[in-house]
Amino acid sequence: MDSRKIIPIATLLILLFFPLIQFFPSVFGDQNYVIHLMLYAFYYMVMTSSWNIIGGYGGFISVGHNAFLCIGAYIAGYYSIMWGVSPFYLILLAGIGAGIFGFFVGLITLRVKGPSFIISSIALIMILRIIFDRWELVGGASGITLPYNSLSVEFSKFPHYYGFLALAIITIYMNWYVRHSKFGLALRAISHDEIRSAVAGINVKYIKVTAFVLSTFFIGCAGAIWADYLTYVRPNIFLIILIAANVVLMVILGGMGTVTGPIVGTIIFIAFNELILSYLGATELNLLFTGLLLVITLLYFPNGIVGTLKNKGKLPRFLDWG
Amino acid sequence: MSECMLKLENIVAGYGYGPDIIKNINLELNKGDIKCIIGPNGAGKSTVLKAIAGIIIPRNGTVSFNSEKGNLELSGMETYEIMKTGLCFIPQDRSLFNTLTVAENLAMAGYTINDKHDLRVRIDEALDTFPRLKERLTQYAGTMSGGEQQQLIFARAIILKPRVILIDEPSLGLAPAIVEQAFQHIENIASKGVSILLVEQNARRGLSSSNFGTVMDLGEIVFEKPANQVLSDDRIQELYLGKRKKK
Amino acid sequence: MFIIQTIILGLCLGFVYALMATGLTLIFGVMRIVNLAHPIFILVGAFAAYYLFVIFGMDPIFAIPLCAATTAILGAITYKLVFEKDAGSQTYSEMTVLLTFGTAMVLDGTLSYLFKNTQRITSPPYATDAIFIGDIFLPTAQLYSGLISIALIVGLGLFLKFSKLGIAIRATSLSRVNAELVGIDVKFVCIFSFVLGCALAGAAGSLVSFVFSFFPAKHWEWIAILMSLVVLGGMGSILGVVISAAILSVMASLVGAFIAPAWSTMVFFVALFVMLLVKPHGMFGKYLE
Amino acid sequence: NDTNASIKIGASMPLTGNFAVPGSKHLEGYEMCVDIINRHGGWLDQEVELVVSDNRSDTETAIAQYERFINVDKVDLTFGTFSSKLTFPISPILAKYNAIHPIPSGGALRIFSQGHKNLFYFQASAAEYVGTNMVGLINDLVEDKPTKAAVVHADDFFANSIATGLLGEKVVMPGSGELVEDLAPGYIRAAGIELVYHEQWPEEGFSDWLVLANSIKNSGADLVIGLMASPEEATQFTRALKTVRHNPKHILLSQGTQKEFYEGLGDDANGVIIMSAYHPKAPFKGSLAGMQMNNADFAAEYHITTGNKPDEDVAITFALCQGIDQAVRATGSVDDQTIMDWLHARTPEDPVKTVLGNFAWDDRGLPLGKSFLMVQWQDGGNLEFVYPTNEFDTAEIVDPKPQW
Amino acid sequence: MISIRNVTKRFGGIIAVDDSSFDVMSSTICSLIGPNGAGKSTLFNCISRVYPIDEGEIYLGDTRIDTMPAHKIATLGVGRSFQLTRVLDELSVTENLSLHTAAGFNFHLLKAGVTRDDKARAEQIMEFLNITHIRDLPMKELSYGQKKLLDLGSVLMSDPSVILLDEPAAGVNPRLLETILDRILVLKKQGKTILLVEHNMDLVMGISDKVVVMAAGSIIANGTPDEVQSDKQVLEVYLTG
Ligand SMILES: Nc1ncnc2c1ncn2[C@@H]1O[C@H](COP(=O)(O)OP(=O)(O)OP(=O)(O)O)[C@@H](O)[C@H]1O
Ligand SMILES: Nc1ncnc2c1ncn2[C@@H]1O[C@H](COP(=O)(O)OP(=O)(O)OP(=O)(O)O)[C@@H](O)[C@H]1O
Ligand SMILES: [Mg+2]
Ligand SMILES: [Mg+2]
Repeated sequence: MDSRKIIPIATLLILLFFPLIQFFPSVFGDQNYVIHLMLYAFYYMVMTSSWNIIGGYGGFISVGHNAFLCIGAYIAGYYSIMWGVSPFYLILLAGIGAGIFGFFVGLITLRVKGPSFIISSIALIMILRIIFDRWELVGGASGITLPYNSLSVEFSKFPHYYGFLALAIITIYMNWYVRHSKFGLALRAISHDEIRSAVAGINVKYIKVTAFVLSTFFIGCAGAIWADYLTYVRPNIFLIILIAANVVLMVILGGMGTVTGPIVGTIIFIAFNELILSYLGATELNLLFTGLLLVITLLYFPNGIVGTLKNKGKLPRFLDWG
Repeated sequence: MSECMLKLENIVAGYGYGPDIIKNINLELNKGDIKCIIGPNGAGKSTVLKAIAGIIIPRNGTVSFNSEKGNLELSGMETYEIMKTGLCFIPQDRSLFNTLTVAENLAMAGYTINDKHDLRVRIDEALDTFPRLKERLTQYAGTMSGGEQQQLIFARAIILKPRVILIDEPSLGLAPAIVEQAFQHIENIASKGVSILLVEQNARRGLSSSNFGTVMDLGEIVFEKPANQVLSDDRIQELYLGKRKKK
Repeated sequence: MFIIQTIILGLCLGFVYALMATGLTLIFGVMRIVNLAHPIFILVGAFAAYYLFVIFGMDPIFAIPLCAATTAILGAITYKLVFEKDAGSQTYSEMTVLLTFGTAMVLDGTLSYLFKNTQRITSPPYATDAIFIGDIFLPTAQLYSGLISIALIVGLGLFLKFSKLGIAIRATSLSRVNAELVGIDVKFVCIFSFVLGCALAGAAGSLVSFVFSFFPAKHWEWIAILMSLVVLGGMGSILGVVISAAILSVMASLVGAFIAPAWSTMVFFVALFVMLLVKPHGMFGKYLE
Repeated sequence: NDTNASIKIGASMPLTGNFAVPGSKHLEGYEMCVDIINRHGGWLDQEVELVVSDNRSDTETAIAQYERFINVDKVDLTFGTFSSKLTFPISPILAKYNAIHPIPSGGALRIFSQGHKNLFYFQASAAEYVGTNMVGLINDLVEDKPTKAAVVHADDFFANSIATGLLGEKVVMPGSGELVEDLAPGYIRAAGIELVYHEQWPEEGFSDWLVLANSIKNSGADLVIGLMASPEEATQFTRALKTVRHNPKHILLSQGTQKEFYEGLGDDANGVIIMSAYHPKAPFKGSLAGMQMNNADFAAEYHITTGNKPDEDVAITFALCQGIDQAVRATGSVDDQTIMDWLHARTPEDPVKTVLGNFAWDDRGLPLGKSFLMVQWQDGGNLEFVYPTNEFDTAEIVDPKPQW
Repeated sequence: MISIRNVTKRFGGIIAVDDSSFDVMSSTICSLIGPNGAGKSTLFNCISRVYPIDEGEIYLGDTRIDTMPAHKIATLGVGRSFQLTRVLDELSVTENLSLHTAAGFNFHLLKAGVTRDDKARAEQIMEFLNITHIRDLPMKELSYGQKKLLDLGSVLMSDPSVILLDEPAAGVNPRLLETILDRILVLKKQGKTILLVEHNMDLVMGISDKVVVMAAGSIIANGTPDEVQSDKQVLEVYLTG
């Protein structure tokens, strides 16, 4: 076996067993925050990887993908209270709901490309924001509160940890799959010239919308788990531009249109944020540094870390998944 | 005997950080000459023209241009500066202002001409040469047929009255009648003392209007001869021109 | 009466929005830069106006040139640092969205750090005044800023249409390579129009300073609205932006007055979606295959 | 804990974003208080360190930061943040870790109806009950009583809650629909005033103030109640009322005691009545770091360091910190449970004494027997007390509000 | 095989194609010639439904295709090249080719990636067009002629039964052109129907079974090469000045 297989498998095993250290607080101390950070990273990996499908391969840069996160969270939140079940049982439902919503949004917004599309994605968040703020059924601007799970503090994050881990693995696999399928090839072709692609026999609309739905589905699923984690669903948690901006930044940092790029980008971004946090505290400067990171990456690594290393032929083998 | 208008010495150029596409190109263009570069696809013909026009910057070598204000070293100058010195470049991919009308495109062509009346006269001259354009003054350039666009581009060279014109495939996509006109016009312009460097895949036609033929392959000049010699050289025929089809 | 009054209020605001969005559409038109940092340049202008007012007692309207100069300089620096490098590359438009987003974050962070997130508003005497014509009133702040906006936009339009530099700007906006081939100094034109756009932002900023209250994070609220106007008008079309700003502001006021204020901004976004459905390239967007 | 280490208090504040203004002022109160404590020997012979994070007015960030305080910074105590919006989501987290959660601003009833035992609210009463004072003032002090009221408010957690009380709506838990309290018929209707206009504006990005003011004018309301999330909104709103020349008998606002309000309005502020948790002239007695720290002392101290009068946003957090200080000194411990037990044991007779007055709490964490103060801007930028009249000296109310 | 019936296409005030009708028999080469701006490319665009037509009908065999979306028409076996080359900039030459394989017409989510057959086929075509050395270059880095060749390659790749070629010879080196010509003749022998727009008269007259002449949107002549060449009107508008 080569490093290309060993390293991911080893990482996966470590991740699977990592939370168990919580059973030995005397040896390892309380690592709740580390677990929080890790599940936070998985959560973002789900978003970046699914964003990558439509944004990286399809070239439709959406800075409003958190709209679907919000839909997923609301579906899970609302029905879990209504039916008295844990949002975990509603993950699929949330995903499907977000996917259906994505389908209709995609039909409209995917008609345009480039800047117009980007702006329409921002507008989408704004519209949802106004609607959810006024929608009394789901608590209006105050949102929905969910009960905390009944696990004791040390273990209370386990469900979310494993939930996000599983979801992340599935989305990353999906990403890999799309990259290597003809579907992905068609998607990349569309990102360059739709007419040319149509004449080559590609059903442009079908491919675009399917890719969009696919990416919104996973984000919707993530929304359900995240809702349970926060125990709180409110428009202004989910519907702010900054979330989507972070997602986009992570993908660009790692490398758009690559399989490992979103993963690498997510890890680096979250680590960078923690670093700033522990050295500078959370201040206005945080925003400044995040912005700087974005600008510098774009200027000097327009293809992202994975992309740039790959172009130079210096990408470690275990990161080279196409 | 006649003065040298454009001289390339040891030009090496390529794109981005990629390999050298053209290697050690030496070329001279005398006043009133038409020189035609031919060669297989991807030989680097367009790259030579781009290097002269400053679209890509040569990695090595010098380009000297005999402008009105004396001898100029072009390599290193910005494209727009080069264009102001009296050199005109007509690229291969028909770049026009697609969303400007034909009239506006013509006006833009004369951007460097400050005398309004003079500009008017020159535009009229161009319109007389290409009556089709006259009918379509208000149409967007981008919506015209391939050949019409080619005419519009060509009108630019007429308006500018430059000292040297670089043309990349002037006959591309033109109907036979227009091809004839185009080459006649090139010859006309040259007879007024303008030097023309021409890249052409329609090699026979290109060469028959030129006084020199240059053959390029794999980024290098294979050889250079008076045009009629190139046309009659059997080896070149076989390698680059193809055998002539009988009607 | 009430309806007319509401329409008037909407119109006045509309022209201010139009000015705020004009620089944006200009920069997009010429350089294909979707300048998400534009709103924060407006804010910088507003801050300049605020301090000129507080420290020197300078009327924001007279401060317009100074505010414009401030943002122009800042714009020039930003352009040099951020945008020059990749100008003209293939995916430039998409890239710049992200670049400007980053720039906005940096500027926002800096402003918050320097000025803290206190809300400010300048209060020249006319800020809360109104001219009454019978029952109808024209709020002076909005009236003045609307008129000045119109004047600036018309001035810009004339400049672009008739001056040689204006024509060069338009040509560059269509094709960089060709502009260069006809002898236009594209680099200069780009910087110039970027700076011009930023200066307009500064001018808008000083008007905004007495119309809206502002704080460093305020610009996020403007982005979506201004962008919608730009897309609706057809990206790059100044006339389009003015018309859509005027119409939509009036509609927003009507919605605010007759349905609920909370729904009023919805007008901008719903209009955007409707436009994408019927005419994806905006009111005056030119689209060629 | 080894003795050299400091005692850490975690506070995540909105220093940027929407709530930056009040958030920064809240922080000022905390910092000033901790400074004073440290100048006088700290707590339990250890220095007190305030660990602050900016949560950008963002819920998710706020949650993460409290997690971080507890798990990474290992803080000994936690202080609450600004606004109901941020307080609500962090309350279950702090409850889960059984960490004390003293709340400076976050008075929505729903926060206190979750059954958490670690909450201590450091303002007058739950937002839903604020209306009593507003309407009480009209009933008790105003000669020519207004008959038509317009209630407009931000779509903000806190403002919505006040409006709920004024209008007499039901408070329910969202999603489950579980009834928390039914406030019918509402303070306005109870006072015999007709509600002619009621509207909300969105929490962020609202700018059509003139349209709103014009609609109020159009409704003919002679009592305007405006509930806003920030002083700036109060400024904008009042300016708009003036611009459209609407002259009600009274304007009551929930924000606007700050100097920014006066700066933005000048003498147009005269006559505007504002509810406030605090007033520099209120003769409240209190202590800090084992010494006397009455409201007057606080105001003086604040004036020395900043040259300004303190406003409510600073005073509230200062008071909160005072309360905890007293608990730490009384119990000699910084253990959460010990302190909470001690605070719960307070009664109106044996209260915690702060610059905001005395505090003792019910089970839910709401203060017992406290009411909001009503203040009015009077000639030349003076903020005068006008209501309630039974606690201490008040100034004469300007009635009705002068015409613009 | 293809039947154009009374097709009209307008752009604003310009009538690009004006009530034109003609048929192309299967397994023949039909050339469409005419002055610049006659409407030849527009007609192509109408057949492959890059543009919807304003009036008239287009049939492929017995199926009416002018109402179908572009990708459907391609699936029916109509392949085309573009005059001003449209290529997918960032994709490599190989990827561009694989996109056009017949299997590629079913872009189902769960279908596997590029097959070995596809690759072999792509390899063959690159060899034929003399572009193997640029196999992995992204399209945007090719010379004009190379792009043009690749465009032709993509058409060959999808193995369509009807091939529309818009000026395949423009910008292509004369020597290579001969090989291409031979290939086109082979395709014809295999039973493909070919519709060709070209300004290179040697080429057109050499290989066409039928020549249709357009001018100003209308068909002005229609017949064998010899007939057309001797047509006075054609001579006037097209061949000489
Ligand atoms: N999208 C469009 N909008 C407006 N007019 C157009 C459009 N496309 C083509 N035209 C016009 O239609 C006419 C026919 O154009 P077309 O491209 O079909 O010509 P063509 O016969 O292919 O010419 P050429 O041999 O030069 O390529 C031209 O006059 C052109 O200006
Ligand atoms: N933008 C570019 N980036 C990288 N490489 C390029 C670029 N443009 C051209 N090349 C490479 O340079 C070589 C020469 O290209 P050039 O355009 O000069 O050829 P040409 O001789 O003009 O061919 P043609 O007759 O096909 O136009 C080609 O092999 C091509 O791959
Ligand atoms: Mg070339
Ligand atoms: Mg054509």
